[in-house]
Amino acid sequence: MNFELSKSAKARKEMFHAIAENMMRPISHQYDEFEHTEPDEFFQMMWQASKANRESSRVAFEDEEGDGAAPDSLKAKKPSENMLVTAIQIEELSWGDCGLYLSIPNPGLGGAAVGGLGTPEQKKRYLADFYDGEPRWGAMAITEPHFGSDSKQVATTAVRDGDEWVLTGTKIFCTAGERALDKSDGFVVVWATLDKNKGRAAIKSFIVAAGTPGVTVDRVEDKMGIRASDTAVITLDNARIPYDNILGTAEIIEKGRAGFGGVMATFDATRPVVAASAIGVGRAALDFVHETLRDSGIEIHYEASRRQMTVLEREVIEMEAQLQAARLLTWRACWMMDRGERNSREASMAKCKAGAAVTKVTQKAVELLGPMGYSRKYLVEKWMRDAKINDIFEGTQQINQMIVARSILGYSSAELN
Amino acid sequence: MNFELSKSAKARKEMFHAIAENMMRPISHQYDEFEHTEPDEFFQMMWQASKANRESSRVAFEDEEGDGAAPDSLKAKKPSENMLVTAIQIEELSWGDCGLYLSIPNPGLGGAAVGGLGTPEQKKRYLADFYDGEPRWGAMAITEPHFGSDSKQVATTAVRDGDEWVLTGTKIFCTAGERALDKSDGFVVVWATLDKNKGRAAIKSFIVAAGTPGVTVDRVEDKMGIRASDTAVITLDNARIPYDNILGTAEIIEKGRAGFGGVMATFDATRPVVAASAIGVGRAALDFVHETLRDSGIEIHYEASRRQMTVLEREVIEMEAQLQAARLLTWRACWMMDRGERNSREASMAKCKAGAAVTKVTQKAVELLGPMGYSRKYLVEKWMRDAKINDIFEGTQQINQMIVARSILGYSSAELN
Amino acid sequence: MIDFELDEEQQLIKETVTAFAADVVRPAAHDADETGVIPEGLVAQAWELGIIQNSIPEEYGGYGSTPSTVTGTIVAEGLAEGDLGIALHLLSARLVVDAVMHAGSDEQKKEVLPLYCTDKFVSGSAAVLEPQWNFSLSELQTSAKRDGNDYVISGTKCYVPLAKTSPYMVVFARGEEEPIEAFLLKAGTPGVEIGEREGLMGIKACETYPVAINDVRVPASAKLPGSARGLLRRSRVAQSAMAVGVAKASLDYAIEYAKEREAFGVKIAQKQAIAFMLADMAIDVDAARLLNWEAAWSVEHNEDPSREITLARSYTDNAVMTVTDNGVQVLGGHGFIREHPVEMWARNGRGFSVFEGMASV
Amino acid sequence: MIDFELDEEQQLIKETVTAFAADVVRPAAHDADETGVIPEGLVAQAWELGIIQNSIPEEYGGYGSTPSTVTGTIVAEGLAEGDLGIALHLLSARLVVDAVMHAGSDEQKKEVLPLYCTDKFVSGSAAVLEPQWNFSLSELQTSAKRDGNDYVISGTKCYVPLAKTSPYMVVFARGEEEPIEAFLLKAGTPGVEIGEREGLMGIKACETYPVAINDVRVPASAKLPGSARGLLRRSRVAQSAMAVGVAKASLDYAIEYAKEREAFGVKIAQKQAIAFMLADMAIDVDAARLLNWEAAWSVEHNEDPSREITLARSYTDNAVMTVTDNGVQVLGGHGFIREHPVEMWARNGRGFSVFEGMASV
Repeated sequence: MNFELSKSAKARKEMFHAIAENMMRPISHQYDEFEHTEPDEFFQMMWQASKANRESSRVAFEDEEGDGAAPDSLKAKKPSENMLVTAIQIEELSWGDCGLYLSIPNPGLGGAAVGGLGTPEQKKRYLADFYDGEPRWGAMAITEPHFGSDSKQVATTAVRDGDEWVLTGTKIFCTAGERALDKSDGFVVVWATLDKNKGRAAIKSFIVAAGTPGVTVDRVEDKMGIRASDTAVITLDNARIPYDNILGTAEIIEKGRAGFGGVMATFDATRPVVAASAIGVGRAALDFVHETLRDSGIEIHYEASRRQMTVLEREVIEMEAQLQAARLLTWRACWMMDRGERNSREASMAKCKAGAAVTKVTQKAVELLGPMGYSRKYLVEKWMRDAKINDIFEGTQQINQMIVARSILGYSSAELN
Repeated sequence: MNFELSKSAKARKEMFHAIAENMMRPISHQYDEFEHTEPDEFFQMMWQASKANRESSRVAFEDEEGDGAAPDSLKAKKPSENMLVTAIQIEELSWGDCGLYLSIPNPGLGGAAVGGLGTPEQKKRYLADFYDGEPRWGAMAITEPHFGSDSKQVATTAVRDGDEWVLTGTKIFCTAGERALDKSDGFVVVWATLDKNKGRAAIKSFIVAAGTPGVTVDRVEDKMGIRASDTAVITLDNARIPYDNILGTAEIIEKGRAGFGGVMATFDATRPVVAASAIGVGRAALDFVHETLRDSGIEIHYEASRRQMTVLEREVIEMEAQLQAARLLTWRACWMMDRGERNSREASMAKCKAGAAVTKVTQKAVELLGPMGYSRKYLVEKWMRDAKINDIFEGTQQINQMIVARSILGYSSAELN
Repeated sequence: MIDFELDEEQQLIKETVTAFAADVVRPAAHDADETGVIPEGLVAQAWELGIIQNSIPEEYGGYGSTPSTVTGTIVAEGLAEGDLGIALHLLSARLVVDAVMHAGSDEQKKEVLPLYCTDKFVSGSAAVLEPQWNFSLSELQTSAKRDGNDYVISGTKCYVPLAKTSPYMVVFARGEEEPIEAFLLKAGTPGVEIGEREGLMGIKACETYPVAINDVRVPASAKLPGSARGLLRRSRVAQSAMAVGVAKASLDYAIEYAKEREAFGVKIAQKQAIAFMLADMAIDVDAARLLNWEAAWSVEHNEDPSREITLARSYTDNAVMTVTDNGVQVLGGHGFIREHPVEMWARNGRGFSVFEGMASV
Repeated sequence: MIDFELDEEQQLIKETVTAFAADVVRPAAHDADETGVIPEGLVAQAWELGIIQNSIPEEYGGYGSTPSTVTGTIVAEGLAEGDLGIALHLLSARLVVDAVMHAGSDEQKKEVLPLYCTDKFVSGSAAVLEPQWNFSLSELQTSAKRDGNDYVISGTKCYVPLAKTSPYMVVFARGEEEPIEAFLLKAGTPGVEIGEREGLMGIKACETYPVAINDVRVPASAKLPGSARGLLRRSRVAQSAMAVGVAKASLDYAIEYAKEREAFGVKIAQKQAIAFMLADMAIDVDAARLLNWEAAWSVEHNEDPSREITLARSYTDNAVMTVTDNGVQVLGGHGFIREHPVEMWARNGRGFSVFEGMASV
């Protein structure tokens, strides 16, 4: 048992904290206030850093951000701490700005899918040379207007036509979708069904490159928070892509990791990452509370008598406890993945706790700071707006409760739904 | 709009408070500590008081305790405050001791059923002369070992045999069951089915008098709280009762108030009563907290600055707010019933809130009072133990959430379950 | 005798306001939040309802209904159910009118009230909050010192609504005799510096400003002779009623959405996790409303309504945040998109404990 | 490097203790709670596990494992999962042994430790809490005053476990030099009056007593020279681990019950309201355990572990009450009947914030 970060993890933490503090915080307010504008300078800096990092280090930068780490570490034989370090880095970046973190040019969730399910050729084509040239984005398009969590409802169709797939449908909630398709030479991994009557097994994912005729970014959503991040609505109208752009087999297989289950398993890697991001936002708010109190000469006494504690002290301690609970659950989920252990339950526990805790923590921070908390002059109110999405995406709190419940009860999705 | 009790309500409140303070509190600890013993003196006093009251007042005492009040006031044309006054009285009695309140010799829920569904003959036979002679109890037996909230699962059978019904089955959670059957010349209203294949419509209730051969009180449960109240397990083994002892029609009618729906409607009257009882327990704990603080020279300042408030002040204010929320919801449910308005939603809201709030309030009271709160030298820990049942009986918190949800969503039980 | 029924006049007002909120205010809410501008036509239309004029005695040109805190809460809840920011704008006149009616001298009444009885919207303003994280009403930093026949007021205020356009502003300050005193300042009083419009998380439709009060000298007659504490109590109750309106809006929207939206083959409202959340929200809204009614009633009938007000605020401040947060949760990802109003209600809902000023009176 | 894995020895201890708790402790829990008596055979059997002896160095007759706070939390959680009252009884020796090992002088070690290395159960006792509602560890009323070569201790204690039968009692008092000092008192020290066994809401299996300490004079050598604050920190962590054990017991029982019990045609665990409640309980148990592990680890590795301990306590004290209360709720009416242990766990669960003494160190 050990609760100290390794030296290298500490070093990564510091490095990413420096990025967060020096490159993200200074522009955080601006790209929240002016939604749908592009922090080009930040993108360039991150892009150059990623390139440099990629060239100099064994572990690719994009892998460290969770894109490809998951499948790799699942296969890993000897314990690494890739996933844990990923969580730590993402906590730091999200401490800087959660919306900007989600906007960093990289292969993103789309890249993770290619890394996990792609053929060597696909990986080579879409990942190997990703960092060549100008900043690019990869994205993932799952959700459609008529469904949210119930992803077996995918209605976007993929029909084979000779050497091509023809995709038709509408996708929403596609993070970085506009940047991937319209603002860079990126790609989006689109979920579509080969046969609506065959349910989950017929759902496949397809790589759709920027510039594909028939693909339109209809709209970029106005959001409550994480406004620096683009959330696109994408229409595919008889969009033709090469036959080779399907991820995995074109066969409709009912069971196993090659099928829908495999797709769902990527959540085991992405949920702790979202949890870590949530924790970063919560910590930003808590740090600001501590700082403000310190400026007023108030230190939190962790061993004060509970009877004499002010409401303020008690609240701050409870906020910290919630955040630390979420962090340890998240680290455990990462640690298990690093050891090659299946972590669906733990990943959902972490995500569920982190989403709920950080929503509460940031709401409390606004309350505790009163007129300062509610003012857009400071970032606390922004963090409250940023936090809430973490209680929703990559599975709502309720979806994650469901997964935890099924796991502890030993129930199938037919038994508990 | 008016938030002041009427003069007569205030007078009743004071009278019942005096009973609570002088007759219940002094023996509260004893009948909690020595479970399954009989507070005979208290019973005699209450019995004599009821008799006297019954003779002197227009409104029968047992009606005021909710037994018969519901159906009467449902029918009432002009607004009365019977039900509201009932709630106020029960809050006082439960402030005294919730277990003892539930043990007061009276026709109880069984009497309410006879009053609501009985023929004039049945009412005359079981209610009119109820207060003659020695203390007696009426009780209601619904639950069985294999079901709780899902009362359509009644498996106790009633088979007609000439002039008699033959009842067979086991009943649990029968409040005052032992007192009604073994310790007095009382009666129990037993739910049984005429035909297991016909579901709810076939469930009828039957008056089973003390001394009926084949009826045994198997056990009186050891409980967490309300230990003065007897909770009996009753076996009916070919118990024969007169044919006339069925309440309502022997026909199996699918819909309407004559059928199962009518039986369920009694909850509209009993739930606010349970809520009021819960509030009494919660207030007992809160009053004790205030008193203890006052003895230490601490007054709660309702207009203190939130920033300077101690945790203690904040907690006490939140406890009071929860309790008052529950009280107003309860009063509203009663007020509607007094006006002859249907109040199922409001009754469930009151019960749901009161059960949950009082559980929390009493748990907090124990916490705030530390070593005093947890000690059996004082009654706070008892009130915490007493409180919890209010979150459970007459519909658990979850059942009441369900009813509220159906009501606000306009859903049937088939649509939401 | 306990009675939860609105009287006929209250019922009429409720229906009028609720209809106006639904038909006129709600449709304007999204754009007002985004742009910070409330359509003038809407404001004029609202003025025609006569809410403010109604509460002013006939001798000052009003319609002369008895001003009632209970009626006030009904109006506040109703309008805020339409939109909080717009409601705050429309009801801003109350900040001045109620202050003068309840705590003003005869001269002040004669000077001020007729102004609010014309057929054109006139706003009002009040300077209460101060820009410290630990702002507390009971420890105002803004001070008022007696100097001969004058008072000299100094301090910095924030969240001052409609400061730029209102003919009067009521300024709350720590006095020498009372911990809280209120002064009626005319627009353009020298030394009152109104800063740039503030940016807040919510209530974006309603303009608010920081106001610096630099040794502002006012005659003794500018002081409101009545109880400043009483005024703040009334405004705490009115705010609380608005919180109920916001929560109610979110609850109803979430109910409708949950009944429309399908997942896993049923409407999401048919899932216990969602249905029970909605039930708890409904209970919170009803409980908060009843507590607020009791608080409003107590302001009029009890010598010291502080307990009732504090219980109502304590409950409602928590409830409005929980309910509006759950409103977002029920809509899931769609709740996070500004196309739906639930995220705005969560932002607005968070404000109440802030306006409460970490404090009471 | 972050690592959540128990080492081999810890794993072994965990398995041993968990098995003993399930096979021996749990079956005895109900009757021990009802009667207040723990079977002697059980106590002897537990002693044979060597938990206490194991932590004592060989030079004093123990088995000489490195005493570890982490291992301590594993043992405490495991036994408390069987039964809290019995666990407190079985582990009472620690109150003396740990105190002497961590804060005792060589003489005290030599005197006391060998006593706890025999093959017969020996209990220990500690007097910490005091009978005031507002008891606070940082403001002990019991005082210790230096008088020549002696200390004079006065005060009233409560919740003192096994006071009647333990050869030693560690008494915590407000000192003249330090706010908290600890003294090792032998059984029978004149002036120490042990009252009637207390009746508490929970932990009924474990005897506790009020203890009056009437100007008790002890030699200076009775003072534990090490940090009394450090001792209390360790005991806060151990208690917290027990809270996790109690919560875990309730969670597992509720899961089993919910999978057995039918309502409305399905198992109640198949209803979201119950299933999601169980999920939240499971998350709370895991989160509390991780926080406690971190706190225990910090006691050994951090200079100042107060933050970690306080976060763990804050979370766990809340979690154990919520989880055990929900344990009752899942069982509904059956949860209220003493036939099922969930109500006992709720009573036991409520104790932790009380033992925490409204306070920290």
